[in-house]
Amino acid sequence: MQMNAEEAIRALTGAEGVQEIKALSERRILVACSRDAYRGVVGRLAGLGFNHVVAMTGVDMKEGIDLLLHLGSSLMVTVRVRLDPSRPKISSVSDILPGAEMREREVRDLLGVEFEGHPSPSRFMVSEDWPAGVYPLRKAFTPATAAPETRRSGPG
Amino acid sequence: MSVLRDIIERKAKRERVRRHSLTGEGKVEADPSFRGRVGLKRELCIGCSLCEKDCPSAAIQIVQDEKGKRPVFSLDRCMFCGQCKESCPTKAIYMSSELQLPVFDRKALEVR
Amino acid sequence: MWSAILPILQTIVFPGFLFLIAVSFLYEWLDRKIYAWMQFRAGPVLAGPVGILQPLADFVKLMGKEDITPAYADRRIFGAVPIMMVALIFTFWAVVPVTGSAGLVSFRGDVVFALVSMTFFCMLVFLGGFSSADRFSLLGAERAVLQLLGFEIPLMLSLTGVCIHTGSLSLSGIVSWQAENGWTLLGPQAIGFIIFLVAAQAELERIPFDIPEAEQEIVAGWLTEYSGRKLALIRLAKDMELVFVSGLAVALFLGGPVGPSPAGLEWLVYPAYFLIKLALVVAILAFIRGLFARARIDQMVSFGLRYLVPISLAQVAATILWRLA
Amino acid sequence: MSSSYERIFDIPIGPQHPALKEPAMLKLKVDGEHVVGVDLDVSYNHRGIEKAAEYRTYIQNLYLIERICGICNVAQTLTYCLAVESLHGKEIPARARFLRIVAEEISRINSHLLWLGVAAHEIGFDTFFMHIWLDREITLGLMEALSGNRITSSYNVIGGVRRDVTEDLLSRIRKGLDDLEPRVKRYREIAINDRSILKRTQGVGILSPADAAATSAVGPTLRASGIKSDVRADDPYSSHDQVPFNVITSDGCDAHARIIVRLDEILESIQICRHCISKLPAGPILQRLPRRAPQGEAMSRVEAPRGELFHYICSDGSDKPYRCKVSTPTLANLPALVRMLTSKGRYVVNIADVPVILASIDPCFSCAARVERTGGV
Amino acid sequence: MGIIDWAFRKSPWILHFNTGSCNGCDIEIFATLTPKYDVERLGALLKGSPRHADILVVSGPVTRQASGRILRIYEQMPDPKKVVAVGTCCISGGVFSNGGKGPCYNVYPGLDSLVPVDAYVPGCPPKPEAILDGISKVAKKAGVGCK
Ligand code: SF4
Ligand code: SF4
Ligand code: SF4
Ligand code: SF4
Ligand code: SF4
Ligand code: SF4
Ligand code: SF4
Ligand code: SF4
Repeated sequence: MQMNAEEAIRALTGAEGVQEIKALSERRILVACSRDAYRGVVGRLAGLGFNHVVAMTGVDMKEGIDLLLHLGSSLMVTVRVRLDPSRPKISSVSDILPGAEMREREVRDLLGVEFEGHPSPSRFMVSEDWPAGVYPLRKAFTPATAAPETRRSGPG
Repeated sequence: MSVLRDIIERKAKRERVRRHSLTGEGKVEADPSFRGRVGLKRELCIGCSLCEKDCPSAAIQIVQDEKGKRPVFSLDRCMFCGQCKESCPTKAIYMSSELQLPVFDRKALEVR
Repeated sequence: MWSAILPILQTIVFPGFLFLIAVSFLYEWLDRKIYAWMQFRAGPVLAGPVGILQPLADFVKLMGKEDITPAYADRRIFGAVPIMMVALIFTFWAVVPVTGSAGLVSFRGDVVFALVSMTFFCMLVFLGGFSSADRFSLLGAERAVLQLLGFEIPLMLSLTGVCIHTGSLSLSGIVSWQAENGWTLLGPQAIGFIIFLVAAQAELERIPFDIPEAEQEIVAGWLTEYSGRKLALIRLAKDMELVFVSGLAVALFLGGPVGPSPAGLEWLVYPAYFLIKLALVVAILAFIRGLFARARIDQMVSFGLRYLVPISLAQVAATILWRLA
Repeated sequence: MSSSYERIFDIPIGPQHPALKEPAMLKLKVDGEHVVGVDLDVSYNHRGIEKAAEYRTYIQNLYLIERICGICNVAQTLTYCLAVESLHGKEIPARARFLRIVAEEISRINSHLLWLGVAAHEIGFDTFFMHIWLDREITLGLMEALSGNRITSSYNVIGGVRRDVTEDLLSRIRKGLDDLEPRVKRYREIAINDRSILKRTQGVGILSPADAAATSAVGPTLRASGIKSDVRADDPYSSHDQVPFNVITSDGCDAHARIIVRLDEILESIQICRHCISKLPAGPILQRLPRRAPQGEAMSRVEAPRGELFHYICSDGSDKPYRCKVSTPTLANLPALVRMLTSKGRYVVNIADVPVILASIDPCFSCAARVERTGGV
Repeated sequence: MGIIDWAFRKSPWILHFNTGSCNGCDIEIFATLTPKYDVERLGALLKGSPRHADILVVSGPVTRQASGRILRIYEQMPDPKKVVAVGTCCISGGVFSNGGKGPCYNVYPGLDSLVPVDAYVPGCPPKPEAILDGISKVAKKAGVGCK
């Protein structure tokens, strides 16, 4: 577990599907990989002791949706995958890392990323009356398209 | 029962709790460092509207008065964060340690 | 003429209905004040001098509030329960000795009669919760009955000890026995007294046995749907029950109202004794309330059956041996 | 006690429920008095913060982020500031780093005491609750003197801290800590000895070390399962490497162990505060940073009172973040909570234990509810 | 009806509802129960059931999901009833309202857009003293006469 950044980078280089490895700072590593290799990379990291799920972030980068899985002990490794924005889809890793289950659900609700093989397929929305297919964290969701609600503009 | 021992020991030490009186309402003193209601020293304000720009909850509106532009605070939106005080280049804004007293009408909060 | 009015006055004013109500309010206030004292708080202060009228204010306010009956509730039972509770406690109050060694009514076996009241009360609680047709109320009602299982037997046994000890089945007999034999009952029956207090705490649904209305678990338990006038009556009934049960404790273990008194002044001194002893019991109950965490229902029942019952049985056995010896 | 009737019905706990100070909804499936299933709904608190952050400047976001949560607002702003500072690639002055630790530890003490009080209230022990909250006023007083508000401190700002301390204030803090320490020790004694507390907490809400690790639990919940993990030690973020402290763990794995771990952490925090105050470096407290952050991404982690707090900020070079992601300890502990509640037939969970178990992870849904809803089971 | 009005003023029972607050206000409302502030001095008790309460104390920005609940709880309370909005969020949405600064798409602009509010206690969070003041001011106005 107490790997330093260099060891971790060495352990990951050459893994299948890894596109880029860089150290952001002393204890932050960013690993970019392809969608198909994602599962394998996560599995490999889990084997190396990075089995604590710190967070999962989805970012709408306009040209694609970036999925970031932050795994960590004292060193934090971020796995980055770019997904097709029209139909973002990736295999779930909640069987490898049970801690990822709710994180995946969060990303699915807010960004509409589909996780194949996720144990609970039901969709969860903002509130019961939240419209389907609207994902608040997509860049296409703007204040103008916000949920219809009585709204006073400006102070007062 | 160790709680009982604790109570007896503390009562024996004559520990007292200072509470503010309920009848003399409004006479609550806050610590001088308390960030209470915002206030404006009108003569210092140059109307730059930086405070309005930085206010996180849109509690400031810039209006025109006889001396030029000045901010007006809506205390029903203000959350006493003090950012406007930090942003003001001329230190025209201060936070009084006054406790904001509750009101019955929201309108009473809207201008200042 | 006077002899015809006197019982009526006794029933309605002193030591009957009005006296009971006044005393109930007084002791609810005392209970709250002691509880607050333990928590470094002041308790009510604004209603009347040192807040002494707080329970009255609560009662009057609730009487003045809108009274809502939930749509799904069984209206008749739901509405009847509060009134029945007050009536029940008032009826049983008659056996508690206040002014002398006997209560308003006294007969052989009134100890058993008094004991039955607790079961009745619990049944009313169940009915009240059940008729509300609300999940929380229902759970509270069920818990109340389960709890009854836990404390009723020890309670009965603790009374049995006293009855055997004094050789009497009536409260007046027990009180007079204590008057004749000095304060010798509390010593040998101390365990009984403790068990009685613990069971009373359970009967009164107070921490650590406020399980049927555990606020953190089931909102207000069987009380959840009650509001306005009905809630006022229920609260009154519960206060009265506090006084009633404490009054029983006073009569059974603390010698009732009887005590040394200048001749001719018994009518004044005895009630005063009674109130003082009552305050003592209420204070003990308030302390119990302040010093423990709530038990869980299963813990409560098994505590009752596993510890209280054997202990009180031992107490009864010892008493019998003592009588035989 | 086995139930005499076979009836399974749902009990909602919340959204307005005395056991929850916050509007979350726990749908329990109950068989008699036993819990057989649980469903969580935290959407009542959803306010839309992450989206809102994209429309506010970095400065405004500070206050928005602070209001994700009133209890760990110091940790929240600290994490946010660390992320923004790391975008700028700037170190902040040493004095500010130490003052941040002081504020953080005071808020930790405050949070743990608050929690202990709530836990006592949860098991119906109001007297204990009142006593603890009475002593908690000490730390609230310190916080107010330090930052200007009892709860929402607005103390950390991008590039440093807002207010400097005077000698006078430092001695006030020292005195406050001295007053508090014996009280906390006494509470620890009571928590270990009081039978009615033991009865309600021991063996309740068991989370085995393996489960704790698997569900990625964080903070005291994890440490009470015997796993030594603390961001302050593993990933020191604010001069923590210059402050000696112990990572507290316990092998109890139950609600009681979580109480003890938190009480020990309070004592440890008092030591950290004392150390920082005595070793406080001189110098400026603020490094001014430009309004616009350079393009890039930053991640920061902080040990909040409830565990690991994580922020991710992506900047496109403007004065507003492109994406701001907050991952909070309560959310991280929810899978562990579900595991404790359902227990999968290994031991019995009583309804009366639910508030205790829930309280034992110290949940506050206002931060978890940035997500819409979390479903369990 | 002097005594009834008196009783109403002396016995304000409180129900606390959190509509999505950051906890700051909740904690301070809770703190009013504790020894240093001791709201019971007013005769107030914190109640769990809406049926028992006279004053609804609301904290936090009103979220969509909580809005239905707050209406229901308000309806469940028996008349006469009062509402106190505690904290900037509850009064106007505060930092979570848009006010031209971007969306918190899930928040109502203030509690008074849903239920009538009798007193506003501004602050973020207000000090417990201020909350106490708010409650006692509302309690003073209470009575059968004024709804
Ligand atoms: S100097 Fe800066 S703050 Fe002042 S007006 Fe110009 S840009 Fe705005
Ligand atoms: S204190 Fe904060 S919220 Fe209030 S006006 Fe100033 S900047 Fe705006
Ligand atoms: S920032 Fe200061 S000078 Fe500028 S408008 Fe506001 S108050 Fe006036
Ligand atoms: S939960 Fe996240 S996406 Fe939703 S509003 Fe909050 S911050 Fe935004
Ligand atoms: S865990 Fe989150 S919500 Fe809870 S106190 Fe910390 S920051 Fe606040
Ligand atoms: S866990 Fe979240 S909601 Fe709870 S206090 Fe912390 S930040 Fe606030
Ligand atoms: S109107 Fe907009 S800004 Fe206001 S609360 Fe609703 S979503 Fe938020
Ligand atoms: S007013 Fe402030 S403290 Fe209160 S809920 Fe809103 S953000 Fe939190």
